[in-house]
Amino acid sequence: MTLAHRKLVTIITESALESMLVKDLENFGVTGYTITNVRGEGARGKRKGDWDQNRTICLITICRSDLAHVILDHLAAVYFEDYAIVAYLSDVEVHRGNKF
Amino acid sequence: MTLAHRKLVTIITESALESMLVKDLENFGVTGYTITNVRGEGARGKRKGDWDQNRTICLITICRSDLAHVILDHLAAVYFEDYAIVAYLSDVEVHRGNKF
Amino acid sequence: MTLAHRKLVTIITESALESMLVKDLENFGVTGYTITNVRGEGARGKRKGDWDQNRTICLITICRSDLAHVILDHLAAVYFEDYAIVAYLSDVEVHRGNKF
Amino acid sequence: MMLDNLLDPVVLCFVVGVAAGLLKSDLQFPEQLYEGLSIYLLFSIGLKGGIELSRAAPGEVFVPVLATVALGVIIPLVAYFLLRRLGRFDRPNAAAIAAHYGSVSAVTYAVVISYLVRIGQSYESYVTVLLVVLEIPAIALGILIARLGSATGGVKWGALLHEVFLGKSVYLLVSGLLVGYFSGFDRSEAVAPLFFGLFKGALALFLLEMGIIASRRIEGLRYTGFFLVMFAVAMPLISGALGTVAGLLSGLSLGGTTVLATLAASASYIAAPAAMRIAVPKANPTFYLTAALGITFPFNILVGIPIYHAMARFAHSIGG
Amino acid sequence: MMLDNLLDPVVLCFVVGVAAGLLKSDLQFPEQLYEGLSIYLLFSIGLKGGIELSRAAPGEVFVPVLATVALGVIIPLVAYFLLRRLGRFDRPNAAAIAAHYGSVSAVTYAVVISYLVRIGQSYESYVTVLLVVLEIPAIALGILIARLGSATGGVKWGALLHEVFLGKSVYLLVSGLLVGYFSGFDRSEAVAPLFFGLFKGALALFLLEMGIIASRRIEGLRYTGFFLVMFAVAMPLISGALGTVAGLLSGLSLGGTTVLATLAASASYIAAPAAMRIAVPKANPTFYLTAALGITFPFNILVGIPIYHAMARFAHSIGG
Amino acid sequence: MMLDNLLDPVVLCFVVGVAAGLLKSDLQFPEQLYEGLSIYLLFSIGLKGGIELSRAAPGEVFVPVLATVALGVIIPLVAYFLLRRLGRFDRPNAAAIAAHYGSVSAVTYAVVISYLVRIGQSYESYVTVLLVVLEIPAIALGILIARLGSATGGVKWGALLHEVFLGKSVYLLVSGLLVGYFSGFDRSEAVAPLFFGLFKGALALFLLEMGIIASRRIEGLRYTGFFLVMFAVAMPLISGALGTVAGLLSGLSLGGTTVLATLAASASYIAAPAAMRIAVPKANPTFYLTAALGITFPFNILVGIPIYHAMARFAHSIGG
Ligand SMILES: Nc1ncnc2c1ncn2[C@@H]1O[C@H](COP(=O)(O)O)[C@@H](O)[C@H]1O
Ligand SMILES: Nc1ncnc2c1ncn2[C@@H]1O[C@H](COP(=O)(O)O)[C@@H](O)[C@H]1O
Ligand SMILES: Nc1ncnc2c1ncn2[C@@H]1O[C@H](COP(=O)(O)O)[C@@H](O)[C@H]1O
Ligand code: NA
Ligand code: NA
Ligand code: NA
Repeated sequence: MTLAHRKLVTIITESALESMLVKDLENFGVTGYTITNVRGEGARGKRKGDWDQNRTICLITICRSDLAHVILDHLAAVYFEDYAIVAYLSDVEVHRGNKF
Repeated sequence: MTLAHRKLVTIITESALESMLVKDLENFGVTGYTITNVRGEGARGKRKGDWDQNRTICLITICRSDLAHVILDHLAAVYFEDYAIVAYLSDVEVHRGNKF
Repeated sequence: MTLAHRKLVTIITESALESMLVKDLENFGVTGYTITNVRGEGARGKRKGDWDQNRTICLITICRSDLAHVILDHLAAVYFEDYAIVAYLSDVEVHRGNKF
Repeated sequence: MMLDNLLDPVVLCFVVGVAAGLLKSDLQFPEQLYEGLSIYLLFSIGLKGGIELSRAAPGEVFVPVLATVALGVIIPLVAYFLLRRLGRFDRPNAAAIAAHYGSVSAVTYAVVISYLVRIGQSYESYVTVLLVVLEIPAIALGILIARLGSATGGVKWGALLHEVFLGKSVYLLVSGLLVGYFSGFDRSEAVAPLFFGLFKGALALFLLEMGIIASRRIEGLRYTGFFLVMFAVAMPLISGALGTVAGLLSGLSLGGTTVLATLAASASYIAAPAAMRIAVPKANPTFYLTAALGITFPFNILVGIPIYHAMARFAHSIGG
Repeated sequence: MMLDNLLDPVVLCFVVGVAAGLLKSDLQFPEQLYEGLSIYLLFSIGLKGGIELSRAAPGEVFVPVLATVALGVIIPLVAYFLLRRLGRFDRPNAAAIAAHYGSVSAVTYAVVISYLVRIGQSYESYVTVLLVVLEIPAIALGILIARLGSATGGVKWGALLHEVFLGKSVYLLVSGLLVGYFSGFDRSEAVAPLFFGLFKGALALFLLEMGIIASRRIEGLRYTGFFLVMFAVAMPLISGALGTVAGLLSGLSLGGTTVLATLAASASYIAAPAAMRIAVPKANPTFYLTAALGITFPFNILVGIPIYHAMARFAHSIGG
Repeated sequence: MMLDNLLDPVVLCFVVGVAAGLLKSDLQFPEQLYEGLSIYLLFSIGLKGGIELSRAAPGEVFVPVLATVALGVIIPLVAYFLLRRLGRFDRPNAAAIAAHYGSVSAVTYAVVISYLVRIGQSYESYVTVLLVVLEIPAIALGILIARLGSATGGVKWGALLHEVFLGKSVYLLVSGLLVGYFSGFDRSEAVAPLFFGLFKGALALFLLEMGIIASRRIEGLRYTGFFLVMFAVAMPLISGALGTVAGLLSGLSLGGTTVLATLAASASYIAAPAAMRIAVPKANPTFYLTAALGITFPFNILVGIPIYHAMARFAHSIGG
């Protein structure tokens, strides 16, 4: 079967932002998202995830390329300055194009 | 060193399917797989992972492009209708081509 | 906004290697990394993560393409022979190119 | 008596858990704490049963076990009939829901035991065996009904039996029974503080989390329709009555009859959903989970148990 | 008395935890064990308070609650003033740090209670209520101050109140209080072995992990500057003194005054940081976490509590 | 006596765990429960040892410690020799396996203590110190042997010593010892219900999971060859005999000798594998894990301990 091309948006950030990000994504109209608990280190120091204020999540969502760029710009405008956050896009191929 | 091109198959689905999917993949002859516990939301509602029936896994496997397509078609035929499931392909470069 | 192209290095390996890998990456000058606890199976058998010697991590780092290749070569030289390990590269687009 | 039940800390914990869910508190037990507590509870239930069994007369348990197996067949058939005829559910959904109501909830069992202990009502020492016995037949029957006449190949019974008998909940109950039975009362004394001393507290904590989980199921009501809500309240009353009769007929005491009625009235939300998801994929989990966990479970914890106790007392007063 | 406090197993556990962190041991509690223990501790604290409350005279608690609310307003204002004037912090950082010092640490509360129990000093049965009451006002005030004159739109008070009142820590304390209050002493007996018998041991284990976590915060000192270190030691002494006065004026006993002084002196590291991260994003977490968790928390556990007890004794000797 | 040991709930739990693994039940403890239990057990063992030590005469412990260090050197040398000469293993594998057998298993220690308590056999209060002392020398020795003449640069001893002494298991044991020693018996009373009251129950639960984990190691047998199976049964008998002699010579009582023999016979599966994986990467984990965890550990739990007790009794009857 032919596959459709979509963008995968990946956001790695403080777990404190989880519910706000999910609300944002829903407002942008994504069809779903997946979250993983992770840990890491970056410009804002070590985040071992050993207690509440230290937790990091990795949130991914598959969507059309234009929406992916809108989401990334939104993140940059609202969260990049004040929070530990990394976001990037990559290319994926999916089966049911209408699902994303 | 020159790298080989392979496909990464990613499957996000109910943890109830884990052992069946692993068996399927082994039958298709993949050389390995990796599983992460995740949570998320999609067409079939929220899956917070807070109890048994609500768990979601993310399963990835690296393989040749043709096998990746075969796997995706198999998933579409067998699981897409009845289960909460998302699957997609992406491109990766690996060192030891013969390993995958 | 225009996005910058970077490589995503993914390393799936025994958790015993975690602190050594992190030190290696820091020596190579990466700007950050993210770690997820995973489980899986490969040439070196099942790794269910059910106890200490069985844990597997997935470590990712975003960096410039040349550095990504250097890292992969280093992993191949030092760890591929003796450890359960898989590593691969993929392409990503990021917002703040100078961050990675 | 109803109010008295509601003031038990175990029940109150369930209430504050439900409230947490409804108020959208961000309180949630980490998933491995939930799992850890459920392993502890299941094993403790089994262990206690096994120790008591090691002091029981072996023959005694035979008739009640037969009666329990009968319940495990009759209840899902009644449920299936109601769901198909009155509820107009399709075969897979009706069969899957019926399997849940024919099987049991070990937590509901733990709550009825703690209820009887609190009011000082004795019961047969081997009732844990009935819990284990009632867990499985309905699940097998549900799968059988769902697959009858279905095109999707045969049932992989081997895999399914494995799944059910070696599934977490049955395995832990049975392991506990065996360990308790073989080690006996004296040898088990040193493990009693963990498995028995803490039991009720752990049950309270677990019910707090179960309250949160159950309350989240309530949003499923939007999709399930009114009939299923009715069913999820009426069915436990019907099965509770059937259980009462079975208890009376098989010679159980008042306490034992209350336990069997509660077991009959309870709906599975661990073993049954796990088996149905694999064996009856066409059944929609929203239906069986909303009914069993979102409605019947809270109903039983909050008001059902005193009702089944009253049923048993009534039956024993006329039949005993 | 100081040494005596240091030899308590709970405090020694904290010390070996700090040592583990400083020595870079790979010992770390799995995150869900940390979470599980904190759920257990918070709920147990509430439950104990609720049961005791169910036996207290209702009117008694009124004046101390008022005094506690006053502390919850005065302490953050004092802290804010010091941080702005002497520390030259900008508004968001000063407000966020002040909120932490105005709010409370439930673990510090648990340690002072275990201290009083060990030395045989009685205290009012309703002090848990003061813990709950003191948790929130400072957080609201801190947000208010941070947002005053800030361009960033209005505060979403609805979301924030929800966040704070239904946040994990307050919800568990309040749930415990309610369950304890309504079920009362007799009904709670069967859950006592878990919630009360194990409490001090669980607190010891938790403090081992808190020692590890707190010691990791110490590397934040590099960025915080000397003033904040001074502040993190001086501020609890100031709030402890204010708490002592408030306790004395509102008629608390020597034990109760010690508790209120310790509550006042403690700095929040669960509810406050969670609220600040969302409501005051411009405040740097390194500042408030290093101060509250890296310095003030260890200070209170290791030497603060005996000091506040001495303050209370002194106050009662001259004022009582 | 053998059967009596098998009917202890702790041992029965191990048996049902092994059965769960062999029957491929999906029962598995969540990994953080496993970790939480092991933190609890290690710390409790240390704490109990520390409290008892605080009441022991300080000089007493000196000779047994020396004997234990000697065992920690002799056992891995014997093991290495057997593995190289008879087993034809290469240097890294022989050295790594030898390190495991020279070091100890804290869980096996806990089981022998619970065995002695059950049969009413007293033992020296400071045996926990011997557990700690025996954990490390063999690991260092194994690394040394593996690296001798190896081209791969020098050993980073700093990092390795850090790894071993500050590794989770040694750190928890030593912390417990220190906390127990300094707080002493009276101050520790309030934490006793958690750390001592629940100990045996927690050990039983942990052994259930260890049974599952150990049984999964058995599939490694396919790759290890018959010699290693023989070795994994014979070696603990040899070290047990050496431990018995060392106990007798250093003047330990019958109980203490049984403990030392069991410690000698036990093989490490926490500290040793962690160190070997990093320091001796050429050694194949399948070999040392299958032997230590898949064979020797079950052997010791199921039948070894009564054998070592018999050895000690025999030695004391002729030598004492
Ligand atoms: N170069 C990187 N590659 C992968 N993950 C990163 C990288 N930089 C940062 N991260 C992740 O993003 C989180 C926030 O990054 P930062 O805002 O730089 O502190 C870190 O805690 C890491 O988990
Ligand atoms: N657009 C999406 N992007 C990322 N993950 C998704 C998306 N849609 C669904 N998922 C994940 O796949 C699971 C099943 O999706 P669904 O079958 O749509 O309910 C969800 O629970 C999510 O974890
Ligand atoms: N083909 C593959 N696709 C995805 N993950 C793999 C694959 N092969 C191995 N892995 C992962 O990498 C780990 C080490 O692989 P190995 O060195 O082949 O044993 C495994 O435990 C898996 O988690
Ligand atoms: Na039922
Ligand atoms: Na305060
Ligand atoms: Na040994």
